[in-house]
Amino acid sequence: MSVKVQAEDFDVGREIAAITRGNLAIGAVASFVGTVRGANDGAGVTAMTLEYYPGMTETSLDDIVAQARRRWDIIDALVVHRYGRLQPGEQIVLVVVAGEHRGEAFAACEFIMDFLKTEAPFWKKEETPHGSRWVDAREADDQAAGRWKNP
Amino acid sequence: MSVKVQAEDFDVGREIAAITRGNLAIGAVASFVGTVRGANDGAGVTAMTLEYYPGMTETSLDDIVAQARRRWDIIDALVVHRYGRLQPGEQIVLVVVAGEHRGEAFAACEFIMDFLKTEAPFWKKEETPHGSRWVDAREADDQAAGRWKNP
Amino acid sequence: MAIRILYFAGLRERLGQAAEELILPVAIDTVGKLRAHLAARGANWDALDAGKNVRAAVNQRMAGAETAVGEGDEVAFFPPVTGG
Amino acid sequence: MAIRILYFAGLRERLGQAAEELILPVAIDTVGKLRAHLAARGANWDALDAGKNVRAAVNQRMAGAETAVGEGDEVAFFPPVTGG
Repeated sequence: MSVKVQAEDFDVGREIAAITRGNLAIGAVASFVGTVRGANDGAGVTAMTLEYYPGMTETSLDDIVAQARRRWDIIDALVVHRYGRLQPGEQIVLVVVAGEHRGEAFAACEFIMDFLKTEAPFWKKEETPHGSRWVDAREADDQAAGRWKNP
Repeated sequence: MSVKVQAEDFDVGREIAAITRGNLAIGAVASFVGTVRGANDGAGVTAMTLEYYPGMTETSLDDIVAQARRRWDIIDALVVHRYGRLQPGEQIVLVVVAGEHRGEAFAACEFIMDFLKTEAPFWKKEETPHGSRWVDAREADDQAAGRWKNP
Repeated sequence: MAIRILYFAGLRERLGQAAEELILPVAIDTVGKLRAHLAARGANWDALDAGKNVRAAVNQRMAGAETAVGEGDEVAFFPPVTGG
Repeated sequence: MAIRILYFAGLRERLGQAAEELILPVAIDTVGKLRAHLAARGANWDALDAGKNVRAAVNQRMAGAETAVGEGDEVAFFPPVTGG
């Protein structure tokens, strides 16, 4: 289990290989990569800056991964989230979950993303042709996280 | 949309980059990698050989991806499945689905895997210390695919 | 009526062949009748008996017992799939 | 009672500061009371009014209005999160 908050980009293939290497119990690896879109809420986005809360952000991600581990029978999980200024098309976040079979890996990966979106202290500021703006929290994200409360 | 059946290994990071490059509408990429486990049904697995039906297998994968596309609002999808002899720890299959938001990408990725497991003509033969054996179809896979029939 | 038949995986091994060209009697015009026709060869061909868990495809599309088989078709028989 | 307060994202920009050290009156012993205490500074500080959609953490754990605040604590205020 590992959580990284970093400015640098990540290599999905390398991260997956690092998790699966030497663990022959793993048969299924579900991943998610979030990227910067070139438009949002009807305006072009020329760049985005991600702010976070050093210390609390890592603790929060650790806690989300631990919840996923308690809930599903998974073998390993990784979260990498970038901060700083990113261009459209760049990678923002990576979640990788490895398990014996795919059902648990998919569910835990989506669970981690849904809670990361609503609980982990990150904030996005977009640069558009009309100026900069902080991104508003999405109602759809709260709903996505809420789903997991109904077993 | 692309489907490849090949003997060679694949690089997840490179495949994801190839899909997302130049398409700034994409904000979410869900992926799945299946790997050869070192044990199955209580026996050690020293190697595995994947057989397929050239022509029909590719058509079947194309059709599964097209179904996912009709069902969810996704931007692109890729399936890579290997054939031939593989060692434990090696990658077998890759499914990548890119969309604007993560809900659709996750659902379509899991749907493609569930139908690939039950409909695409591939057969696994395992080598164990006690000899070779063809892998039996799993009831759990039929159930996973059946789920998608209830809307 | 000439068709081509393909066998895959455990079925291919059990029957000892991957493919054959076959001239069919006119009466053998569905997948179900073809299976019975082949199973009647005896010995290992009982693997194609109607009760056995064998899947069929005609011209690379999944097929049922009632699916028509005709001149020039490619028919395939194989066990339930196990890829992924 | 000395505490440290951190402000993030849009709230940090609006208040024009990222952090401050503050000596609190003894009566200000919860997150809710601290918000009211800060909002009473007027001008942009109304962003911390009880009705505003601001999240709080005490010692890097999410906190509600009733969460206790005491000597040496690190309290943070920020907008709903938008990462991922």
